[in-house]
Amino acid sequence: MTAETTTETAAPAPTASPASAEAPPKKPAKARKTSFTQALNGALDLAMERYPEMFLIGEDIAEMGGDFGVTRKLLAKYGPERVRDTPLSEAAIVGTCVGAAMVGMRPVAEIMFADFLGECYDQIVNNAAKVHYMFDGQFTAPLVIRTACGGGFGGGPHHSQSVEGWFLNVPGIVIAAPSNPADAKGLLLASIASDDPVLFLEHKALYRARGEVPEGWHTVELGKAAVARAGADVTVVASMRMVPMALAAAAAADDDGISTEVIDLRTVKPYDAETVLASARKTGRVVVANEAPRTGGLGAELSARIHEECFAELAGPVVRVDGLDTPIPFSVPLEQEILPGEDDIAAAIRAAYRGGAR
Amino acid sequence: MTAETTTETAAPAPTASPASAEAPPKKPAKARKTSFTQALNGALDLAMERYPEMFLIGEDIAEMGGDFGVTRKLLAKYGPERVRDTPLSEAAIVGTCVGAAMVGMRPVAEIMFADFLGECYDQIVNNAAKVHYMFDGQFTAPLVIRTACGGGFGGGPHHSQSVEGWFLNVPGIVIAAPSNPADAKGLLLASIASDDPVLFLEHKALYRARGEVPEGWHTVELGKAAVARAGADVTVVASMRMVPMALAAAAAADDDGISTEVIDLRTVKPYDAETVLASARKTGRVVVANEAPRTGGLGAELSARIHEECFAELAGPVVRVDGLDTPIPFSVPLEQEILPGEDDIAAAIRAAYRGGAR
Amino acid sequence: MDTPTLRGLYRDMWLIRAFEQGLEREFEQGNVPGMLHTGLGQEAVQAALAAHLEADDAFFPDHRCHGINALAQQRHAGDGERIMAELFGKATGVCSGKGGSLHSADPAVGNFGDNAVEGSYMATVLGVALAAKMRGEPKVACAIIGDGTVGRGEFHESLNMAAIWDLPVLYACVNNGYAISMPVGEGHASANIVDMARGYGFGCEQLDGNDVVEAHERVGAAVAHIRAGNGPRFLELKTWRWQGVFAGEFRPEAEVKYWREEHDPILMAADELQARGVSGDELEGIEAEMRELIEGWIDFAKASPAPDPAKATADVYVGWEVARR
Amino acid sequence: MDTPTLRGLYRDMWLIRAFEQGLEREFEQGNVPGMLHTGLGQEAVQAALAAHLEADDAFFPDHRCHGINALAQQRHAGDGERIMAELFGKATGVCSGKGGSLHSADPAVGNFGDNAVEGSYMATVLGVALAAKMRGEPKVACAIIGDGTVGRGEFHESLNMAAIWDLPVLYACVNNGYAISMPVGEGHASANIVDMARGYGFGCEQLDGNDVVEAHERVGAAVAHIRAGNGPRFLELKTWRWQGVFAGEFRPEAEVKYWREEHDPILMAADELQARGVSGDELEGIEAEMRELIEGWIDFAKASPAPDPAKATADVYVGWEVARR
Ligand SMILES: Cc1ncc(C[n+]2csc(CCOP(=O)(O)OP(=O)(O)O)c2C)c(N)n1
Ligand SMILES: Cc1ncc(C[n+]2csc(CCOP(=O)(O)OP(=O)(O)O)c2C)c(N)n1
Ligand SMILES: [Mg+2]
Ligand SMILES: [Mg+2]
Repeated sequence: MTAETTTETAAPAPTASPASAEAPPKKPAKARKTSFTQALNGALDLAMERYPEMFLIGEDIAEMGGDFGVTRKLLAKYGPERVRDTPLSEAAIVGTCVGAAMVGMRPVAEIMFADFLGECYDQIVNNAAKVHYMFDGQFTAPLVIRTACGGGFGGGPHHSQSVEGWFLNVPGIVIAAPSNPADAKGLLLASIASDDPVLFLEHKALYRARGEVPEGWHTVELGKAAVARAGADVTVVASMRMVPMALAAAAAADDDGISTEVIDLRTVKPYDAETVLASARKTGRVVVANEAPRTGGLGAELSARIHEECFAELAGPVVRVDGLDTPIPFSVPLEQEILPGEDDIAAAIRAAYRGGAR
Repeated sequence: MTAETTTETAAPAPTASPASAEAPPKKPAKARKTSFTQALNGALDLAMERYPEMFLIGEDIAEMGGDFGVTRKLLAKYGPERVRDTPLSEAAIVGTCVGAAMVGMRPVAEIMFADFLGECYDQIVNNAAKVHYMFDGQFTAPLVIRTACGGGFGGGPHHSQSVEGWFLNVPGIVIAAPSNPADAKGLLLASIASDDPVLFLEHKALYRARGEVPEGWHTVELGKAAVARAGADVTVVASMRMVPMALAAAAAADDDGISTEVIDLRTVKPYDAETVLASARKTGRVVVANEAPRTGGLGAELSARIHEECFAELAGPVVRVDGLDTPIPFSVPLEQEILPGEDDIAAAIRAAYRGGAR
Repeated sequence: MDTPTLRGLYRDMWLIRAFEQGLEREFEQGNVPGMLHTGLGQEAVQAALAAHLEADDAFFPDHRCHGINALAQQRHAGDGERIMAELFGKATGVCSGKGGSLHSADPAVGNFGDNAVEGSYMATVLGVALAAKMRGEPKVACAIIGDGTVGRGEFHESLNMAAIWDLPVLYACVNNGYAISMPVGEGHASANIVDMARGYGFGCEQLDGNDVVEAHERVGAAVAHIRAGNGPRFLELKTWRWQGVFAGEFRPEAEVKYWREEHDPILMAADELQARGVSGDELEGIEAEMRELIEGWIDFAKASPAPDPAKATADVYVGWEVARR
Repeated sequence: MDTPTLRGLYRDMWLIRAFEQGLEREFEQGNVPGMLHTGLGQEAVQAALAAHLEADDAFFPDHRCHGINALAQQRHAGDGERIMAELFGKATGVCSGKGGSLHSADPAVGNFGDNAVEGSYMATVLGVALAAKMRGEPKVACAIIGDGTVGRGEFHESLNMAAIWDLPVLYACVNNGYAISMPVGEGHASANIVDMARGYGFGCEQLDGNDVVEAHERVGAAVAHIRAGNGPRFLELKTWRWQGVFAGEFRPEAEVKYWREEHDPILMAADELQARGVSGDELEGIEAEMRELIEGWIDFAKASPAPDPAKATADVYVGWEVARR
């Protein structure tokens, strides 16, 4: 299976963050059109070259190149020790990563679908996220868990979920969530370089998105959002597939004379409160857009925080756009009912704009 | 091991909700002082009598009566078929419940510590919470997963967590979270009677709390909050151990001339927005108190919702009181650093009160 | 096995093959959403299981079980077309289109639905079996699990608990040699799954899952054993799936040739039937009849309406409504 | 085994027993927070393991492993008292009091810490072993797992992956007959855990974990086998724990008597040493010396300061600070 929807609209976010200290860019980066999948593949390739302690692990990632082709051709280049196929054992895959990371390896796991993270939830939450803290800093867990998330392709209830909400209340874990090929590369390289455990979310509807991707060792600092589009009246905070949707909705809002700023979070935990709050203060009207169910989702956290810190500057309440509070049905028209779309964001932008006149 | 802290301050919340339809109270309920543990034990006993399709399942629940004594003496009365010890197999325990519930049984599992829910996360999230929906209503999952949560007794990072945040973004699951013996009984009976899957959270620090508990078939409707204390100036929304703390903080605030209303959520998912919002509209100043880490916790959802719906009526932003964004350290003074206390709630009440003058 | 029984199984196998081939065609034409895993090549396993599972039993199909789902639906409820409609996401599907290929269920025919987090139902099946045992019902609860799915920890938890509680569980392990691209002997300590199952102390058997006569007989014996209250059984049915991975065929040519030409369950059964004097014409007639039946099901699925949009928010909870947009 | 080695093991066992008994006393007096699980009765298993594990190896202790933790700390770093201090939640503890009884670790002595979600480290150990193998280090990665812990699905995933990757893992299964209150024969398909481990095709052995001579020899052989690059080994060490459950003793009187009086690892070793001519006085001297050592550790722990409050928010992330109140 492959992701159905391609998203050509994903404008590459300005990546202001510097390359990581140990990795100065070799030469002025030259950009070219690359798919999200290729960007990830290229990042893995570069990192495998740089870090001898890195290895890839997961189901069908070697010869087959992964269910979405992200690890394609890496077996041929790096061999079966470092590009390691596993049985269908998600707990053991992540456990292996934690153990290896504790002794200084830099494993990158692929969990085929994010929906399967329930199988290794304990390993992520009680092990990866805690070994650094509970053992008083004596261990680190520099591992990355890449996984394909999100709906919109008729995948049904166990192949379509947005899972960041499962982990938002878990201290110690980092969640990266790129919206375009350049960030996919930059965040993946930063995640691999990071000594914190990173859950790396790849929205399936973005795999075929194309954009300009800087060549060479291009990193996007974890925990830093990007202003994907500047605007003065309304702020939309989004991530992953919601970013191209927000950009389209923002373009539509131009016609109504509403100037919309779009913040691409890029890392959803820990998120970049500074950038989000600065924009909220500037516009006084905020929309937070997420694909996951509303209740207890990322939108709740962002909304709470924005109100907490910018209450006096807000012209009206933060407006949440989310999936409905349901599992994800198989049938495509039903799925469309429950997932948020461009129109929902556009409507929210208008509502936030009007909400100014409370 | 046993919970260290007893909480005698937990005033029984007025339980306004009617007994469930199929279960009229036999006679005018006579109240007596009962511990939280006894209240749960009594509820299980009553329900086992009423529902032949009910059984108990978990580690060491039979002869031993569970790690906290909640299932004590039930083996003798109902036998090993219906009070079923298991091996240390959390996924199979919950899976067994789901399967049995799908064919009309009414299983009640005990997962010894809530921290171990990671082991059966998939079973809860992808199975219990979804069978009703994804199979178009053909199955229900009338199961209850009881589990001991919360910190404050030096249990360390894997025996002290507040886990409601792990499940808030999961449609289909109900989360009950009593704060006192009467509600422990009433919510547990309602949970067992419910045809939805319920995660039933028992805060370890409350097990020894005593209070008046109505005799007989006393239920507390799921999804309905209680006004644990009426007040006019500030609303505190809390659950579990935060309720007695909030009541104590409210009493302290009286001395400053601040009249505080305390809402005991009782069910944290789906939560009683109506009661919460009504109180927020009335006072215009709200504190939400939770033991779990702040980011992505229940407080975020409540805060977002209250701002969303009561923005114009609020005198200032909703104030969150939470645990710090860390795992839970073993050492007691460190644990005290990171868990929220009565003083934190009291300070938040004053802040919310002052916040009125924005 | 008498000839009428074998003829019936032959028919069932053709029903499955026609179903999967029709579905494959429709999928390629873009009429079927989502993902597609077919049971082509594994018809004997499914027909043998379907032959012994009653409507009162419970089976948890895996992701290649459209065939057994359709047979159960057709035999016990007379409306196999509703399995097809489910795969098209239509209102007439067994789950009104909410489940799809990986979550088609109908408890009235014993179909408890796949769990696309493969193998989670190794735990769920315990509960169904336990309930039957507690109620004294002579029921069989069957988990159909691929060789790859055996990698999951629930394998151990499930077999162990079925053993200590002596539950009426049939583990039908469909060993088709691969988990997506992983050969069974590379993914597991042993290429013979029974080796890992034997430690739990109940009967384990390995058999040729493409020989419908053997499969029917051994499944029958296991089901009878379980139904009589004698506890769990583990069957490893060796077979092979036509479907490679989406990159195409990756398996050795000789292997492909063996399974598709020399050891195909339908061809094997046809040989046996012909040896017993059944004519080639009659066999062709069965195939044609099944293909026609399935085309009718496909037409039904296509002509069926999309689900009522209200279904999207229905049945999240029993006790609460979920807000619509 | 020569007498000096046995005398050394006897000493180690007394260190453990004195440690646990001292700790138990302090716990009862309310000086030790949280929960308490002791390794009393299991000293031979722990001494035998500790004797063969080097500082460069890695072991994942279970919840009764204060003893092996202390031995490793004392032998490889000379500061066993820091294990005691950790249990008191003090700044001088190996994890500055952040881990406590269930999460005491010090990688410098090969102690990778318990995971109080018992058995999760059956998966973690794979990664440590894999890293050693990839780097060509002659390292042993050891998971110490109780009989009850074997119920976890990770048991299957771990043994399977250790087998297919031929990893340097030592599974040391401490079968003390019970998981809290559940007898091993009721919680598992077999009371002999090796029966479930054998299916993975690597060497499995069951032995008397209270006979320190046998345990030392068999652990030594397994460790040598693994260190030489020959892949995983599974040892089931039969023993018995003094601690019942908190309701008190629930096990049959004859069983208690057998294990505490007739088959106690320290008494058995004392008998053997006396048969070899070591005097009762010398043996008593060893006991007294260890008790004194441990009282010193307890004094150290008690006198140590509480952790710096800043530790509460330190080390959540490497890359970020967490807000304090
Ligand atoms: C828990 C989980 N992990 C991974 C997958 C992805 N997946 C779907 S089918 C499959 C292979 C299963 O192999 P097997 O059980 O042998 O079935 P086969 O496809 O060969 O019939 C995998 C890995 C999944 N659905 N669930
Ligand atoms: C995943 C998980 N489930 C349950 C527990 C609670 N628990 C702690 S020790 C224990 C029994 C373990 O038995 P065993 O492995 O035999 O160790 P023993 O205490 O007998 O040494 C249980 C159930 C836990 N810590 N982790
Ligand atoms: Mg297979
Ligand atoms: Mg034990």
